[in-house]
Amino acid sequence: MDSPYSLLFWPLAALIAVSAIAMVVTQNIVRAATWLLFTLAGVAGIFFLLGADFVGATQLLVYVGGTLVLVVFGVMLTAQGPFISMKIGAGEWAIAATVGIGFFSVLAYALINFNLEIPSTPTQATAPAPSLTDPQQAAAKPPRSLAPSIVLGTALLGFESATPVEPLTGVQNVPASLVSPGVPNATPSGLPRPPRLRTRMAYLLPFEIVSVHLLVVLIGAAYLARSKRRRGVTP
Amino acid sequence: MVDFLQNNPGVLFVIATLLPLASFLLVLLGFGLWCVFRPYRETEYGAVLYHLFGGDTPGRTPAYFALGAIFLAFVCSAVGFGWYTVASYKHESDVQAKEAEIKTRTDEVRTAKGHQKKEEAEIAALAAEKELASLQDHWKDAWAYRWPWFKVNPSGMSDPARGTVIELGYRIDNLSALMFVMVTFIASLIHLFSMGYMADELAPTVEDHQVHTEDGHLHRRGRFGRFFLYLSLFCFSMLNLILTDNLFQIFISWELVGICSYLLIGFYYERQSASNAANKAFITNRIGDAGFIVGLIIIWTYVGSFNFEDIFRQIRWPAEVTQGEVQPAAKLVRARADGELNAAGKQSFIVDPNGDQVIQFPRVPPEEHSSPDVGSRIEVATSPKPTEHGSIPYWVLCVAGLGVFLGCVGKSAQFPLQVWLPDAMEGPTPVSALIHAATMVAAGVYLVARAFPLFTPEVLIVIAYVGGITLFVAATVAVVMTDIKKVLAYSTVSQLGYMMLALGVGGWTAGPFHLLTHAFFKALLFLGSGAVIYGCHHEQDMLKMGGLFRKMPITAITMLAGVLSIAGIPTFSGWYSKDAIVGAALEFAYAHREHTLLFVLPLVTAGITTFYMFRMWFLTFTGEPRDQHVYDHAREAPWTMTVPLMILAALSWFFVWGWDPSEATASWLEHELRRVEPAAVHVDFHAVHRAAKQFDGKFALSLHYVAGLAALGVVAIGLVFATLVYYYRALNAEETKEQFATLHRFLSHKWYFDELYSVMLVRPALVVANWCKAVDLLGIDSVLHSVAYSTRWLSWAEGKFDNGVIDGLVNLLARVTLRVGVAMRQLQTGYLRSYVLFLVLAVVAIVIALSYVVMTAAAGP
Amino acid sequence: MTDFLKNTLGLSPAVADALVVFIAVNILVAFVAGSAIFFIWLERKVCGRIQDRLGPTRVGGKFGWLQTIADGIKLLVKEDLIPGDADQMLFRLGPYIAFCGAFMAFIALPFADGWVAKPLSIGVFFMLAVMSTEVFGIILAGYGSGSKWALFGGMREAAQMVSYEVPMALCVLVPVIVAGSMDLNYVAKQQDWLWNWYVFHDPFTFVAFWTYFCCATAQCKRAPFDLAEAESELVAGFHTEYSGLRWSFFFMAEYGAMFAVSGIAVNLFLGGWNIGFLPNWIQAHMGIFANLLGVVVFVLKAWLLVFVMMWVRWTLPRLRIDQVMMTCLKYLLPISCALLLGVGLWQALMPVIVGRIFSIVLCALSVAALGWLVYTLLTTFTKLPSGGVPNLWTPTGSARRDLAKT
Amino acid sequence: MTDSGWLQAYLLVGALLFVCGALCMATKRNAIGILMGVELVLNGATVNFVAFASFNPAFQIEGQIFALFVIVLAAAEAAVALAIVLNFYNNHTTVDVDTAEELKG
Repeated sequence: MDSPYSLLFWPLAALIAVSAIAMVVTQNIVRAATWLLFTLAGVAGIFFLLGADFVGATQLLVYVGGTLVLVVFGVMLTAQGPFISMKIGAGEWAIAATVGIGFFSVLAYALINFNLEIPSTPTQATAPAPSLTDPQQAAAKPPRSLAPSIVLGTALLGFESATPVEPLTGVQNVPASLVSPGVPNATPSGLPRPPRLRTRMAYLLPFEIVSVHLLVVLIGAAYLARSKRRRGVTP
Repeated sequence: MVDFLQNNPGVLFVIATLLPLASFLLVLLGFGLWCVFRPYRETEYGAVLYHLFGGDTPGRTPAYFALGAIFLAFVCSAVGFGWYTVASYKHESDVQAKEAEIKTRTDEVRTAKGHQKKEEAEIAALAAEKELASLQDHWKDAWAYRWPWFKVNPSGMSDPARGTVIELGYRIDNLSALMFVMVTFIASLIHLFSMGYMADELAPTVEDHQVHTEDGHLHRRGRFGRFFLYLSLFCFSMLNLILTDNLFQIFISWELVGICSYLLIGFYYERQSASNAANKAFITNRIGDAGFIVGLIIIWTYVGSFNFEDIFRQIRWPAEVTQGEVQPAAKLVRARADGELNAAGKQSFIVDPNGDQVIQFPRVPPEEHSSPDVGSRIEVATSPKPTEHGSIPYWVLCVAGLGVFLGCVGKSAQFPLQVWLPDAMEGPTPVSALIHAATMVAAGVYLVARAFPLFTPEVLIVIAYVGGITLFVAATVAVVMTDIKKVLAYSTVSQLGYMMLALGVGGWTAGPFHLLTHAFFKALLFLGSGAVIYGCHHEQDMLKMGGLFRKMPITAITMLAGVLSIAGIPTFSGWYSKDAIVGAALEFAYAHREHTLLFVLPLVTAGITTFYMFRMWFLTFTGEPRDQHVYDHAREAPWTMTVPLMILAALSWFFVWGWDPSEATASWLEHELRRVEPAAVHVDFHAVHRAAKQFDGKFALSLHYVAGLAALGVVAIGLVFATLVYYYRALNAEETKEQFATLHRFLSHKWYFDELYSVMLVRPALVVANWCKAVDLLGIDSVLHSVAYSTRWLSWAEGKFDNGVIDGLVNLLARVTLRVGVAMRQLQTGYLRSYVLFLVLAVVAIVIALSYVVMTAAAGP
Repeated sequence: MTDFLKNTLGLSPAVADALVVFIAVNILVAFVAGSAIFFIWLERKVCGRIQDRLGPTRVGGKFGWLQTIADGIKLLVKEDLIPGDADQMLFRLGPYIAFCGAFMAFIALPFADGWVAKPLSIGVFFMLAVMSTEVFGIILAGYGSGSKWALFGGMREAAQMVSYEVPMALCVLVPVIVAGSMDLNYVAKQQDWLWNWYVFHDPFTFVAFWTYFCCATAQCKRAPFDLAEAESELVAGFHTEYSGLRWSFFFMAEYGAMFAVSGIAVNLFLGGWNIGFLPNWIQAHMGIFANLLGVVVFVLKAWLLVFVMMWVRWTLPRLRIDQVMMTCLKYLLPISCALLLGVGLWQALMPVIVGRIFSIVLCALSVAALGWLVYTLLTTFTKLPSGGVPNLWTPTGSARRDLAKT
Repeated sequence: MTDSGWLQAYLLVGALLFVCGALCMATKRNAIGILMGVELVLNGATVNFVAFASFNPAFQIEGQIFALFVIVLAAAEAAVALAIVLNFYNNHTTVDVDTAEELKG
């Protein structure tokens, strides 16, 4: 995957590394939050780079737009002064640094020495055209030639076919620009192909579970953070 | 319902039996509720319920219950008796007709010419036999019923029919029907009488003059209801005893009767004497019941059934095995075993009048004992178990009979065990009347009569002698008694002796006959004495009475009737029965000269009886009042007492008359009883009757008549003597007493029976008990105490060990743990950071270790 | 265009891609900046008109069309001062982050068919996500200024934007569901004829459009939701302490965001670059000119929406902060949820023909309403204010004299 | 550069993020700082997921979906953690976690 964009990896990695370390080092919590922002943005960039547009966008929206703001709100709500800094001793710094370096070196050693056997990924041009009518192959992975986000969305909705057409799903026929020319987008009669549901509703159930979990968490957080009235004292 | 009753009218008697039980349960329930509500009598509703169930003053309701129940029972049994009599006569005629027909048919079969006719005759004979069988079956269904009560372990007997089931059942015949009528009738009269007699128990608090507490006399609640409660139970048990057809049920009722007598004799249990008397009665009966149980066990073991019919059928030779049911009858077939078991597992016996075994029927095939003549062989199927030979050792049978008879001795106060009955006078007088007349003592005689075929000749001789001794001893003691009730008590004992004697000498009808008649006049006498005592404010000593005729004429006259009856004055019921007894005794004595005593004793005693009965009557009702105070306060009894007296007087006079009354043997009651006389009687006393017949043939007048004349003469002597002494005062009683002081002391100490027993039995028992106590205290207790001390010492030492060593170890462990904890707590800085650091370090360590392991594994061979 | 570079100029694909990206980004920057300048001028004029004033008239001759340039020059030369106890780094970072957020949104915004810097299959989602980062810049600005006005303003702003993101995103999802794709290019392509515009597609999209517009207005912290710079309460909100170029960056971010949200609205609801009554085959024959025409149409539509925003701003009074939040959380959020549900059901259950008829009818009604509105506006304009000064719009001598004096 | 080489590079970035997060947790006394550390750690994991997803078609969907779930759960976790921090602040009037040493040995 030596595409021109892959060169962008290095500046992004540098950004991530620098800002992450800076975040660890800095004493000002708000600055730390800023560095965290840069880190997260860089990670989002990495996601885009890896072709996971949806994940990247989600990263931006949820982390940068939501979580981080939440964190900063926390900072503001719990700040005693404009500039909070809780210093720790140099000794602890030393210990932490050594441990951290040791940890990273162990991980890096393991990564580099570990033999990663990856099946050579087919490029878009030479992508085999999987016939969506063949159940076996359909049950197998959808073609990478499709935009990953569509694959992802259809998977989340529990479809085997990346080209559902019914308004039932809300997903109308995918633009030809997103489908590799090899993939037939419609039946010979030109009519849209009916969608085929996976027997195992792919990731629909986890998706629902996560959403319910989110709701529960929000309620719990609201309950935890609510202002408690003292016991015995009736306001 | 009506059909049911018509098909088996025997149920009438069952109802009659169960009615007193029902009243008992009802009254008991009432008492229970009363006791339940008593604690709450202060509260509002509690008070209502409490007073609803009697409140503080005992009401008459229990008496009404009991009286109603027993009277209904009387009605039922009277109806049943009538029914039974009519039906039984009809049945007898039918059976005789059938048998005649069968006879003729069989003759035809024998005489018929030609094959055709012969066959027809045979068929007709068979049909007749079938009809006869069905007749017998129907009769049985009507008047008997057996219900398997509960099954017991077959105890591995090869014959599963034996000894597996204990039954309840009833079987009505003339004897039981008559007993029913008698018991229920007298019981209802006694109930009525008691309602008057026990009236002072109706008070909320009764003062008992005979019990002395630190503050004067005892004051207690009235026990009117309780008295009738006991009476009902008493009646139920007696009726059940009469009703049933098996020994086991009899035994149950036996014990029930015992406990009721205990409760009633000890009715005034605050009185020391009363409670002692109750205990004495109970314990004495226990001795008898021990024998009874022995008998039961033997019968159960060998016969495997308690049903009378089964027992008799097995030990007596069947009269006719060819038709219908096997009649329990005939003789005990004695035999001796001949050789070992043969191949077929059969034991062959040789019939021998002196053999040591008694053949059991019908376990022997019928065709094999058509004629048990001396010397003939009998093959009996056997099994290795000795108790399952088709035979019973003769001595075992004797023991069984003796055991059962011992039970009877205890119940009806015969010679060795007669001591309890006089003390039983401690109970209220109606109770004495009931015990003596109708229920308890009658039970023994009834059982002997009922189980008669069970007794071997030896046992019968024993019975006869026991009866003879009893009647003489009791009569002699009665002569010197001054307590009116004591006199009556001993007269009862002596009369029971008469009955036993009669049964023993083969006057089977005479015994129950005297039982019935005696029941009436003894009840009369007791109730009369009760009336006297009641009128004299519980004064029982005859020496303080006298001249009461003017105060209570009805009582006097009615009691006179009773006295005449028991003395055996002709045309009074006592005369008939006693005459029968004496006659039977004389026949027996004539047949066996060595047993002449068995005729002399009752003859003499008849005179003594007359003497002491008239003595009692004269002392009580004639002459000058010896105690002015008693005389002044004496008064006639209320109607509830006098009415029963008059009824009983009438009954004890002409109740048993047959035609003509002057004929001693013409009593209808005797006739009725004779109809149910067991065939065994005729077999066992065959010789006696034959001798009597020879005598009658030889002389103009029969043995029976001779005996009657002799008895009358003796009675006349006794009467004259009594009249001279106690009416005309021809010679002074006191002086006579002085002259025969030794004899008098001997008699008034009741032949020193109590003392004898206390020396022979009570003292040794006490001594043994003391020994046991000593052994217990010195031996066993010391061992126990030493064990206890050693245990204490051990536990003390163990405690030391525990505190010292074990706890020490535990504490050491705890201390070590504490030290380690104190050392380790330094790791718990409480800083989140350090925890995270430790986490990371752990991860690093694990990764390194794993990679090392992986590498070594990869590098390794 | 990549192909053009690769084939005709024979560049290596990597270089070609890089070049394409570079060109696109430059164009976008230029466009954003230019539109910001234009908006500032427009805003002044509109505000003036609405306030019965003339607005800028002089600079650059007619209509004062150089006014903004002049302001820019002024801002550039202005001294750029940083408060003493401000957090330098954060203070500096704030405007850039905000501007980046606003600007990066344009990467996925198609101006015409295929004319998009980076065609993304999740364009609209990407735009929303990127624009959500703008909040952080504002927070940093408010916090880093070390002034309580700024802090309050920043907090309010952050709270407002974060909470208005939610209904906005939900409203965006409504046409996305209808279209079945988050690719703006594809969505705009679907709505060729006027009655195919998604605003007319069904009642839910119709309502969703207005809801989205409200949320967008609030998202761009425009009046009546501009609590951040409520002069009366906190001087100028998060940018109280800012001046000069940094301040202008904030404004560029704001106007850029305005255009971005308007562009989203146009692409999602108002048929994108489609004129609406020009058949597709004509555009097909026009070739690149079709795209140029599309760009023009698209920009005009977006400007129209921006104009409406200004109009609203200068017409309506400002809300209270609690009212703002309440409007979002108590009304807009449930409404948008209901819309989402409703449009899903409509798509699932409604027969196609019914939907078609409905959209045509609604389209006709809306056009009529619009026409009537324009007509009334024009006719109203011809009337002079009653009791007004005569010849006010034609300056007489005295008026000229007065003006000359100033 | 080979695919696996690129993959290792991405994984290294993830590892770096992970380590930095751990260090952040280990060195910050501010509760919120620690929370940020957690976020960083989660991001490291996410990076790994996505990297594997894009380099190994076998994981294309799974990796991304797991990444999504991680992000979402991280958001949830942040909410709860902040709520806890607020409680902590209410009780201790500071967010210095060193004041929470009730468990100190």
